[in-house]
Amino acid sequence: MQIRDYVLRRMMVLPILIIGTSIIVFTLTRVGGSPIGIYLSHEMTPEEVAEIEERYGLDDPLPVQYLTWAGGMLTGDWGWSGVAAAPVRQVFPDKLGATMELSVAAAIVAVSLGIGLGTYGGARRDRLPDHFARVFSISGAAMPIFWFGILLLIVFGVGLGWAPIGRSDADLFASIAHPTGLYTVDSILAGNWRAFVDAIWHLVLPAIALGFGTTAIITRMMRSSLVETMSEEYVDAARAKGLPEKLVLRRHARRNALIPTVTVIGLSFGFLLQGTVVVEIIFRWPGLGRWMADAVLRGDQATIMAYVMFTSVLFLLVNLAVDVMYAYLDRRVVLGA
Amino acid sequence: MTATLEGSGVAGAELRGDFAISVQNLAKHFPIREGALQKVAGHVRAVDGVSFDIRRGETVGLVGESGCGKTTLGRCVSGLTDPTSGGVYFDLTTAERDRLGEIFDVPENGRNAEMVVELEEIDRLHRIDRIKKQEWLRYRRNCQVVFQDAFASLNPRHLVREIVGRPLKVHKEASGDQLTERVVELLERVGLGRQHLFRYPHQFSGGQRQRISIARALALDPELMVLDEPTSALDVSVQAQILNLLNELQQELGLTYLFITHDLSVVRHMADRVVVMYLGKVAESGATSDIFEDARHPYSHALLRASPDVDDDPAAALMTLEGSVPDPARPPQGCRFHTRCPVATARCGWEVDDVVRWLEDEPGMFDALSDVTRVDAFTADLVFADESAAAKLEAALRSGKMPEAARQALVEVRRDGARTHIAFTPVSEVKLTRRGPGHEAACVLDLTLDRV
Amino acid sequence: MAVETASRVSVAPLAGGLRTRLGRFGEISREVLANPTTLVGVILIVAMIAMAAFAPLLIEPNTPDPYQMPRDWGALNEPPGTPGHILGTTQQGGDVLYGVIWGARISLRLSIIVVSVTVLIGLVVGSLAGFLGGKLDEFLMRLVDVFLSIPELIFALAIAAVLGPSFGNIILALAAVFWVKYARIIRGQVISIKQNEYVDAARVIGDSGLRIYMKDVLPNSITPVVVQATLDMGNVVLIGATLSFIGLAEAGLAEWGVLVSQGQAGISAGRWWASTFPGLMVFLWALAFNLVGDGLRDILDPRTEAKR
Amino acid sequence: MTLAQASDPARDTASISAVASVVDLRVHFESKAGRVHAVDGVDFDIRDGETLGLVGETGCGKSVTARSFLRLVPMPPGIQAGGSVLFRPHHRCSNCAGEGCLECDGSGRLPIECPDCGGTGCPSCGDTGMQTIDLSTLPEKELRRIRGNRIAMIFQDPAKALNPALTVRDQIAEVFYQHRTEEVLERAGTAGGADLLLHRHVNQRSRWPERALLSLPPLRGRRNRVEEVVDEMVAAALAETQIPNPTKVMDRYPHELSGGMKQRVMIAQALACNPDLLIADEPTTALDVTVQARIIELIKDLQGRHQSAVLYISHDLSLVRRVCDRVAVMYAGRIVEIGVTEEIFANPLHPYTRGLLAAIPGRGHGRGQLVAIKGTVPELIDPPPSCRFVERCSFAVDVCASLDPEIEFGSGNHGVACFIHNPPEGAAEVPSFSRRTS
Repeated sequence: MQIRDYVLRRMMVLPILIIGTSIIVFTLTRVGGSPIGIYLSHEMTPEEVAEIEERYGLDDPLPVQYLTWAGGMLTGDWGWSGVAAAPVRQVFPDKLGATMELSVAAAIVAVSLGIGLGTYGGARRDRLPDHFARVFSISGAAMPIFWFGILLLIVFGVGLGWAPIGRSDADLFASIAHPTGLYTVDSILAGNWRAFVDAIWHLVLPAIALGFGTTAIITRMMRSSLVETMSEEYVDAARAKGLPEKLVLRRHARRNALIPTVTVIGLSFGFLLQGTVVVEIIFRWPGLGRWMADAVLRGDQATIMAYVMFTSVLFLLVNLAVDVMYAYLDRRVVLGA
Repeated sequence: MTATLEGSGVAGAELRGDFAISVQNLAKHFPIREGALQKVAGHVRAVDGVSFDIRRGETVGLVGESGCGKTTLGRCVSGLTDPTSGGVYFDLTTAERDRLGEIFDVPENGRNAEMVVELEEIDRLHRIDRIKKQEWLRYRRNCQVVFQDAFASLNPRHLVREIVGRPLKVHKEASGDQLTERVVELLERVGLGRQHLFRYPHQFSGGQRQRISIARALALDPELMVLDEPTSALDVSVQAQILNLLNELQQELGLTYLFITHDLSVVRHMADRVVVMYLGKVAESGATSDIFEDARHPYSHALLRASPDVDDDPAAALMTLEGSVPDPARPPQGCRFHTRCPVATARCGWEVDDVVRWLEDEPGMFDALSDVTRVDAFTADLVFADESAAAKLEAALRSGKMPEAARQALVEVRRDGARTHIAFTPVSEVKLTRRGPGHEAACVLDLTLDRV
Repeated sequence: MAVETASRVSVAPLAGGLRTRLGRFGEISREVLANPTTLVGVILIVAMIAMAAFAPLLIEPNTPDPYQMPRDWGALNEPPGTPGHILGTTQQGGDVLYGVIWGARISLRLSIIVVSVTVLIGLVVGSLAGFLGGKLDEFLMRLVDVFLSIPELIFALAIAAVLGPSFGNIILALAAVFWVKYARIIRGQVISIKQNEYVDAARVIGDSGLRIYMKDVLPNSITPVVVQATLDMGNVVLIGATLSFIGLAEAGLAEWGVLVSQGQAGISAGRWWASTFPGLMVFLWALAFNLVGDGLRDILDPRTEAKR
Repeated sequence: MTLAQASDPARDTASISAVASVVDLRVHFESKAGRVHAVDGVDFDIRDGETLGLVGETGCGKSVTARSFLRLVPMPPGIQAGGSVLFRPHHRCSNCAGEGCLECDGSGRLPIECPDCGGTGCPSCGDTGMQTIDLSTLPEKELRRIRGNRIAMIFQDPAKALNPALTVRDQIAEVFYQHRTEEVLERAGTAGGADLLLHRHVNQRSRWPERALLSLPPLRGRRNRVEEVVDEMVAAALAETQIPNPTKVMDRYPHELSGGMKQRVMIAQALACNPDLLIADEPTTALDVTVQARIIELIKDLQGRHQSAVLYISHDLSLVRRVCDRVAVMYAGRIVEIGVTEEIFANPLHPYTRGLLAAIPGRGHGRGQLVAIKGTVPELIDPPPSCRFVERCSFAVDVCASLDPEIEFGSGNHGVACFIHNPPEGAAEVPSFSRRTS
């Protein structure tokens, strides 16, 4: 099969998955009782409730309600967020910027550190760096993010006295334009050095808390995949050619070991996304995750639905990209598929 | 052989008829899926119309290189895979078999209603994938398989007692202590013993595992055994043990073997008759001595001359074949071997694909080829990106760059700018023809090949 | 005929099948214990399960509901080392040690229920898809893909949110999310095991499909499920605690995530203990099962297992 | 003449012109069950330009021996428990510039003089006067200059030994970059090492920033020239293995080629630097017979032209008989018999060699009358001092189980390690082919 066909095939499945997800999300919210529960009060008479339900189309048959909702999602009408007291669409970009800044920072750290550490450990199998990589990866996978974040706060905030909470100094950023919504980038664009340092300063701890688990996952995969690749015959063949060990590792072992790791990086992006909910609560980061947590606690269904849909579509797209990359890296996969 | 083993068969469980089995016109095609929608784009013709019989008590050797379809054929015979067309028949009388052969000689659309009814009747009674359940069970018991990789064919989580005793259990022939005793008998029969009953496969050496496999196959007292490369994973010294054991069992129990292998020295040692396969077809079949001393198909000849034998003169060079085995999804026309045949003639099925293959090996030419418009397999227009490439092809087709035989088969070469029209003499598929008593070969020539 | 002697390759003959079976189990457990990191995991697991099992003996259960934190209104925010409250107390006067011990009991219940239910569902769905194949497989796997397209914590969060805040609903939510992985693992395994020659060998002797599935396919497919289930015994508690940290369990529950969440408020005031100890328990719990799961993965690896 | 009279002490006499010598090599492996003596005291020479066959069954240690030449045995779990592999590199014959003349016996290459004694013979070269390198102790960096350059290897399964993610060109080019750096630069017209960046690039030491620089206009032209030169070299190497249309095959990935084609790529890669010694580890086992025949004829042909010595490892005796000048038979980590091919086949001395030959199904055997060797290969965990073959030998007597036979050489440098031919002094009972004991 051609790579093009493979990619096409994957893209064709995508809408099916998105529709499937949306049906699940929709069903969920309808199982949990009336979606307008948050806006009702005990004083309302049944007639008043019925009137409201009629206004929002809640007396329609479920398939019609689903289509109405799905149509809204597609056209940009994502409903009213009770938590934010504003339309979901209006609040979304701001929060998204905050979350993206956090996750991208964490992802960059996790991918580079994970691959580096995994390679370092895997290439020195059963020696000290390897044991370190193993212990690190297992403890990282077992680490509750909420506890790790709090530990960071206790150590750096209570213990050392520097605990930047929240996203940044509001005054600093009030005067800066926000073309990207990412404070670090915005401050660079504005040439405001002080704002940049402040943005980084606030970003460090949450990004570490968020990226730790993902780093561990990538480290583990990279290590085991490299160990496996190192025992392949073509690695011996490369040595038999007289290549220096560095080159054997870099060109022959690491390159092939990266192939399965790429998939895991895609999957661990989900881990990163779900981590934002907890990290944003702990560090009072004004992103999508905290918004979602609030919405969950207060039954703000429009926000929940929008958030879950958005996250899963993003997750699917990232994994599609990863699959395509995988296909390019390892042509045999495509041929065998 | 002990009385218990011999008497184990349920009454009437043995095979009847004059042949152990008869393979008639058997084909197995596997679909190739392509494109974003995974549509079936073609078929790998793993086995493509193969017929031969196995008489009772004889060993038929099935030889060929990897990808020739011998394993697929073996799976069809053992009932593990259903054929795409044709089939495996048992319980046939000679008369029935001859009639079957006659019917299959007529192409499917040319058969009259009477033939169709007759075929249907025979199929219903004798074809292993069409018969009634009761009959099928009888065949199942009587046709057992020994696989190539003994380790993979033994469940790693089962003890030897469970493995060897399982057929008896499935057919409710023994249980409890009686089962254990029967298993011990079987183990002793293959040179193992009671001490091996409660061990796992991984605790044995390769040769011992193959013995366990054979013991399991013997449990139901079968008549036919399909041996799929039973010794190719073993070292010579152990291979000799297993081959001796198989011969001994055959003599004592009157077993019939279908021996599938790529190793010619093994097949010469084991087989009464040999079937040589190439690209899903039978190239030649006949008595072992006929094949080894008087091969009539250039492929069998090449195969023999390519495999080193200890008894041969080591100074004589091995015979080598040009090119590689063509894609079984697009088998060559005429004789499938003509693309590599050292004695190919103009009648062997030269076609457009041969030119395309030739272009692939010619620097720069294949990249210049932009389109091939086929009229049929023998006639096509080849369109090139530039005129010089087309001219080069035209020149090549008329010069010694192409095989002489191919040039003779070429009826037309016409160049029109960057477009070259070529046409070869159409040739139909080469059929097996008689070369001696029980000796057939599918070759347009009648050669005595030792003089090739 | 030459006979291969019982060679030195094989181990000494054992008396019966049962003992050989035990021998195999024993061999695996010996290897588990031979690996220091896995051993640490086993010790941790044994200790924590013992703590959960003997919780009523270790610390007097709160009445009427032992799973609720007791309140000692006379000792709010006491630091660790306080007599009667070795690990200190929370803002509401809850004894942190009580939460740590009874939280183990809650976690054990959570992980056993969720893992056993999800393994069972996954086994059925995965087997049906893998063994029968065809359209059913296609449908079930698309369903699995849909479930996998939402990150698991977010999915569980959404489900739990809809069902309303309670620990029982957390269990439900986790069960609804976790089965998918098993279905996928089992299906992949079944499909690959089905290709093995010993399955063909069983067909050749005339065994039925169901028996082949039960005797040949399933037992050989189960190893990665065992590994994943071990890892999930930890993961379930990790995610369950995260959900209750976010606030989806009943307030006042003696559960680790709830305690960390409550303790969070006092951190800026220097009251580190109320969050630290319960969080450490979550970490240790997950770590223990991860260590053992990781060890099992290596030990049960078919490539190394074949050599044994 | 009895063997004892003609026997030569310890070694085979013709070691003078050996390109490599294995001296009492012992490679063990640490396992849970104990120490596996995979290779346990192996001695042999590979003479200039000859093809030496190393035959034996699975697990006899032939592959480990082969891999020891290039130190490719993973350590741990492997342990070099003793002995060494000596290598005597050659250089191009100055008299004929590699064309082949009387001086160099037509091989086009001559051994390098020992730098310590200038060819007169000294302890460091074992009195051969030739530069002798101990591959077992050579520093990694110098070993790398020999790997793929002076000693090259062909692996059993080309599908596994070729990197699936690199094109054929990239894999062969590596060899030229590594060992022919100067030649590449010279032919590209950028010799002299003035261009450090390019030099580093050709030497495969450049990192991505340097490569980025090289792909920019000022340097790009010269880099492209280098690549063109390497392309030509790769194409030439491929063409030598009779690959049709090498420039097309170069751009393929291994999985796009047939098995025979892949093995030719391996061979092209191995012979790229015209090595003094080629190690072929079961090069045709993974291939079909007709393909195997082509590969064998190809190896023979190339060996004739390059005059490299070949160590040919195989389990197939009939193949070895066709390919090799001499044969060494290995069993359970030892060489049990060594000699000229025809000698071994016409007059096998060791019971194991005899057994192996008798076990091959050939014209001489009636159906069911193969002579099998009983039992299986012993496990090599801490073996006792006895003949390794004692358990499976039909002629073994008490002394075989208590003493370890050494290899001794008879007429025509035919060596065998068996008490039938070299009875130990003072033994109560001596084994003999005329008396079967089991």
